[in-house]
Amino acid sequence: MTCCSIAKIVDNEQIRNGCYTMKLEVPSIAGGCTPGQFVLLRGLVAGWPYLRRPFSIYSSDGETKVDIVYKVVGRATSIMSGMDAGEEFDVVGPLGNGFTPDETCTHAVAVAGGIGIPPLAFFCQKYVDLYEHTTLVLGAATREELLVPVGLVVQGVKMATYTEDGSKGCRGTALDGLAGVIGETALEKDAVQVIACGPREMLSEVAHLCRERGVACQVSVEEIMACGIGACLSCAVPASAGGYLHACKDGPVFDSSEIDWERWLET
Amino acid sequence: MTCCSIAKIVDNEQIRNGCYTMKLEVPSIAGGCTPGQFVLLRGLVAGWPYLRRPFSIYSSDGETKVDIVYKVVGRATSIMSGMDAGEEFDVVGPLGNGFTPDETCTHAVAVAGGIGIPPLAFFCQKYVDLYEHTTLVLGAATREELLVPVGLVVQGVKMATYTEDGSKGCRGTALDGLAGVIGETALEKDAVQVIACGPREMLSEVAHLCRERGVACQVSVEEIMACGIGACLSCAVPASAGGYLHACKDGPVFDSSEIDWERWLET
Amino acid sequence: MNLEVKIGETVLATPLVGASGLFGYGNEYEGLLDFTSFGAIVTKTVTLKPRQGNPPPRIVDVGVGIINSIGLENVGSSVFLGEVLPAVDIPCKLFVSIGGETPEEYRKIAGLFTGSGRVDALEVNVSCPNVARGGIAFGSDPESTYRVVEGVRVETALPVIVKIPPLVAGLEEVCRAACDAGADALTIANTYPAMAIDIDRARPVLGGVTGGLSGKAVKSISLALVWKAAGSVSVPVIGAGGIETADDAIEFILAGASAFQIGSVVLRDMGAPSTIVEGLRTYMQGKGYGNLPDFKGKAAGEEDTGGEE
Amino acid sequence: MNLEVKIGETVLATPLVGASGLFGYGNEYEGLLDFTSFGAIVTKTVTLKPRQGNPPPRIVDVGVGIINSIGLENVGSSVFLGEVLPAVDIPCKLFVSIGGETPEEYRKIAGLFTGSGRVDALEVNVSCPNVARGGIAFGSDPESTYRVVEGVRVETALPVIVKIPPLVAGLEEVCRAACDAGADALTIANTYPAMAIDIDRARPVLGGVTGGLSGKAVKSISLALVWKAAGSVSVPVIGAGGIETADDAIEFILAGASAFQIGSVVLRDMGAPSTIVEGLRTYMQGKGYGNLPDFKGKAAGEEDTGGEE
Ligand SMILES: Cc1cc2nc3c(=O)[nH]c(=O)nc-3n(C[C@H](O)[C@H](O)[C@H](O)COP(=O)(O)OP(=O)(O)OC[C@H]3O[C@@H](n4cnc5c(N)ncnc54)[C@H](O)[C@@H]3O)c2cc1C
Ligand SMILES: Cc1cc2nc3c(=O)[nH]c(=O)nc-3n(C[C@H](O)[C@H](O)[C@H](O)COP(=O)(O)OP(=O)(O)OC[C@H]3O[C@@H](n4cnc5c(N)ncnc54)[C@H](O)[C@@H]3O)c2cc1C
Ligand SMILES: Cc1cc2nc3c(=O)[nH]c(=O)nc-3n(C[C@H](O)[C@H](O)[C@H](O)COP(=O)(O)O)c2cc1C
Ligand SMILES: Cc1cc2nc3c(=O)[nH]c(=O)nc-3n(C[C@H](O)[C@H](O)[C@H](O)COP(=O)(O)O)c2cc1C
Ligand code: FES
Ligand code: FES
Repeated sequence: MTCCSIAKIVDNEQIRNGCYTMKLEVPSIAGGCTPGQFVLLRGLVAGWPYLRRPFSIYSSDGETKVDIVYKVVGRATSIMSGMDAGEEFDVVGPLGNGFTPDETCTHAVAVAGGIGIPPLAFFCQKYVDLYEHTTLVLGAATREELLVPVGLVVQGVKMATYTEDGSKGCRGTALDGLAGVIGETALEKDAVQVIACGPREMLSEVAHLCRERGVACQVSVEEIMACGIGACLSCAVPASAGGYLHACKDGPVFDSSEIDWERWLET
Repeated sequence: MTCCSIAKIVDNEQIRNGCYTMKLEVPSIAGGCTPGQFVLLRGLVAGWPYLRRPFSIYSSDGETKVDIVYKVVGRATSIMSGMDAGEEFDVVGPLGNGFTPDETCTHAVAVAGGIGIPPLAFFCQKYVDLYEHTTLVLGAATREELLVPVGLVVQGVKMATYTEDGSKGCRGTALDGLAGVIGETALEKDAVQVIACGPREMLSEVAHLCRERGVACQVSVEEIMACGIGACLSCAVPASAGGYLHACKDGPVFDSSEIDWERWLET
Repeated sequence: MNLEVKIGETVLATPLVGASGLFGYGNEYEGLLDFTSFGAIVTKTVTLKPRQGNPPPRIVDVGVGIINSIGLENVGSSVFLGEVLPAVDIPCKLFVSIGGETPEEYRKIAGLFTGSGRVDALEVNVSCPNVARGGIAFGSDPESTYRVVEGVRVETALPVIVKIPPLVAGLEEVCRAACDAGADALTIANTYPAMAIDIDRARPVLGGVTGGLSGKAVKSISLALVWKAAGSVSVPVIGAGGIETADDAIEFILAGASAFQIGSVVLRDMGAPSTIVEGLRTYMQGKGYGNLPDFKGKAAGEEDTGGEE
Repeated sequence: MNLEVKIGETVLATPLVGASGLFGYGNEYEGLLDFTSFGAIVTKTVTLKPRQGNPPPRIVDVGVGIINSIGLENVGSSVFLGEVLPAVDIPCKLFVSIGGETPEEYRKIAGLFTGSGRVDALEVNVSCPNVARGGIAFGSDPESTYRVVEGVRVETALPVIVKIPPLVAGLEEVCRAACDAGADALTIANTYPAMAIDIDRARPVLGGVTGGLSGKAVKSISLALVWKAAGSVSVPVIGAGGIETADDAIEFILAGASAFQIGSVVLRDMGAPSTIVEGLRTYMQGKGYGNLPDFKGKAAGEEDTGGEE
């Protein structure tokens, strides 16, 4: 159940330049979160901006601890990168709807672009046993930008790495990776479930490809948030049915067909 | 010469509950400041309020270091109380006009109420040799509120302590102390110079007493400041000639007759 | 100690009111907020027909506050009445904020909501763009304000609160127009027109281009507006804008506000409502005040020599 | 790279202007500020007769900015002309801010300052209380603005800049009135009427009761006003309010400002002028802009779907 509590930093470590994993002690959330859900954090330090900031849950020990993975992009994340074990956040969570695993599928393909890895890693960790094959496609521009958090290797999950310059893994994008995997499986489209998280443009391409191939696809999206619970109507995402969905409450995981990608990319 | 530079904390120590001395390394100021002058500080830490804060110089080694004594009363001073050696301020100073010692006098009486001690201590330290007798009258409500910064004892300066409840020194106020000293000296009024710093009400009473006795009196006053250099006209002090003086530029040390005390107390 | 406030004939248990647009339609924060600290919650502004609202991004954090450009997204009066309202279950009063594009629309929607049972007061959001006058807010001149409120008054016996936009040259006249038309109380003020520009992309950050600033940044401006308004009308004034602490709330009451709204602060701190009400109690205890009128407007009466420069 | 801006026939070396009231009469910051970063400094507002100003306290720190209530203290036109002006020695342009209680006073003082040699432009502070109209600022309605500016225009060949108060319902009309009366440029905006209350003493903090809010808090509101004004007049707009960094300044230029003023930030950071001008250069270099018109107003042109809520 969603609640508002205090999260204490257990560990805050740089994975690579500008990207960190943070372990938080927060039993109220660790106890009952599912992959795709997120938390809203406000650092209890001077200088924090006005609003909380949303972060997907990267993993949870199911009891007291939750991990997130974050990239420094602005004020809040830069403050976070300087925080130490013992420091605290005011936290709200778990929030939103997570991924819905489809047990009728034999194959799960998780496609991560850039900092999109956290919810997908949690998905793989939690649901690997539901599928015969689980593949995690990681894409980035270069080897340096590839994000592979410590402890990411999950038994039974196949990792497929793509870099645009070929400096690590295969040359290409996460989308090429997805196309490869979907093609390679040579299976009934109903047997494959795609889940994805990453930049909006990438998600749109993934959605497009899946629609073309008739493969089901769930995406975890990002939109600027304030309340996180559907009260303020800030986090509007253009809906294919017209009007807007709200990322915090209707999402952040959506069936990719629910979103009007064209309208969203224009904003 | 006034300039804007960086001051590094060398030491920050509690003297008594809520009162601190802070030693700052700031050669540009230490080199050329006189008693009664002040500095404007802005802590280079998140959470500092909008404006700088003024503090009188308590002592200076004449080369690199300057000390201040401050009392925690609000946001800035409370942040200061938590700062450590090595942390920095953006500082402007030395600012304002200091005390003018009158060498024709044989007696100097410095009257300090509450947190008024710093500029007077600096005066006594610097000018003790100019007078035959220098007396520093300290007043407070109780023994606990009496402020006697470490290192205050200056050779040749007589200390007279007054508490309203008699818990330390004589029973009475700093004003009683002053009356005592002025009476006791039994000297020509021209032989005595009074300087004072403390709460506005006390200064007004000191000014009144000195006028009655015909004794010259300089006071160091406080008014909310912004620029510190006479540009913004924030620090208005009602002038006996009508209109306003400006504490930062015309003061903070004034001849007590320049101030329209009645008008000032009304504000 | 008694924290009660009367708005029209409605009695609020405390002077703390949840501002429109931050608390959905009433139920969203169930289990998360201490509703017993609230005197009332104001719903998101409801219009006759549903509105989709503005394209994203709809909110931007400017450090000292936030700028929102939701675009009055709401479910519309029928869904609100048929589905939303019956489900509302909070232990404090419920005010419904209403908006429209013409005085006629305001009138109609006021009629619809009257007699629904669960609604304790109407807050008339006159910051909505007056379509007939090129989109300028109804509340920015006395005549349009009068026209809107007059219509609402005719249709309802519920307390009518008029929420005034802040960028108004003759605030007093607008307030008096609202009162002349029958307002039982005024909320002062709505958000401040503001914007942010993405300097890298050289375009406005918000999908709606401009939006409304709320939060800490606007507190001292709203306080001056409340001071001014409270001095010129006799109905209760509800202060709003940047109230984040008990001390802020007390400033508004001393300036003449009978009650106050909080909005943005809840996005940072869900404990704020209880902290504020507790702080208010502590202040009153310390000063020996038994109820709010003991210090309401106490800071008034000084001569105002001028907001320059 | 060329940072020059033309205001009337006066050419400023950079678009950074020191705001009225923060830089005294020009010389006060000698040796403390890098005046070569400035295009111009605006003096404290000067009136025909000397003014004593408001009782203290005159300024209060509200964290997100400051509220001042100086009360237009100034030495008056004769002392200014006879003693102050001849001594001014800064390596940038000098604009003199003028104020008055009647249009006639504005006219007279404009005449006095014209032909003094050292004055490069007049900034007409129409936020001064219009005594004949109960103290409402001249700039809060188009007609009084027109009357004031018209008189000044007749008396002077110097560039005339009109500084607009922010709490105006019809900002565009006031701006157009100033231009119709012959303004060469507009400064937008002055401080925002605001106040603070000492809850312990239950009275206003400022001696003048209300004052004007400046600093970080008002930036996004001023930015929206500049955006609006720049879209409705053709003379240069000088942005003001809460500009503290190069990024802030760039936002104002992208919104349509030709130049910008800084004020309160200098109270915190004397290095701000150089930092801002350097940051502006770096931005222009990065984007390949050779001069300011290359990106002035570049964020405009999007449809504004509305400042609610
Ligand atoms: C449901 C959800 C889950 C997320 N999960 C993660 C995660 O696991 N790891 C991670 O590194 N990031 C995640 N993000 C993005 C993260 O919230 C932003 O990077 C963060 O808010 C930036 O804050 P800042 O103050 O550092 O940057 P700011 O200075 O606020 O902004 C820097 C940039 O980030 C964008 N941004 C700001 N706030 C948000 C926001 N609330 N949502 C999206 N973008 C924003 C801005 O548009 C701007 O371009 C998630 C966002 C959402 C909505
Ligand atoms: C010339 C001068 C010399 C001073 N010397 C000393 C000193 O040596 N030691 C010392 O402890 N204090 C000194 N003060 C007072 C000191 O500046 C204030 O205590 C300090 O600014 C309070 O800041 P704050 O943020 O902690 O409190 P705030 O929260 O800003 O205010 C708390 C209280 O302090 C008062 N105050 C705030 N700012 C000022 C100000 N600029 N001047 C006077 N009062 C203010 C407020 O009115 C309020 O009552 C001096 C003031 C002046 C003008
Ligand atoms: C996200 C958001 C949505 C809002 N929606 C509305 C609205 O629908 N109707 C309305 O009258 N005010 C609306 N407001 C304004 C608030 O009710 C309130 O007047 C304003 O936020 C100032 O108070 P605050 O500073 O405490 O937030 C909204 C404010 C925010 C931040
Ligand atoms: C202490 C102070 C004094 C001011 N005096 C004047 C004045 O005399 N005339 C005027 O037009 N504006 C005056 N202003 C307003 C500033 O010129 C400027 O418009 C305002 O401060 C907003 O800019 P800022 O946020 O960068 O400070 C004053 C502002 C302050 C803070
Ligand atoms: S963040 Fe408030 S509705 Fe989604
Ligand atoms: S503080 Fe600016 S004039 Fe004194």
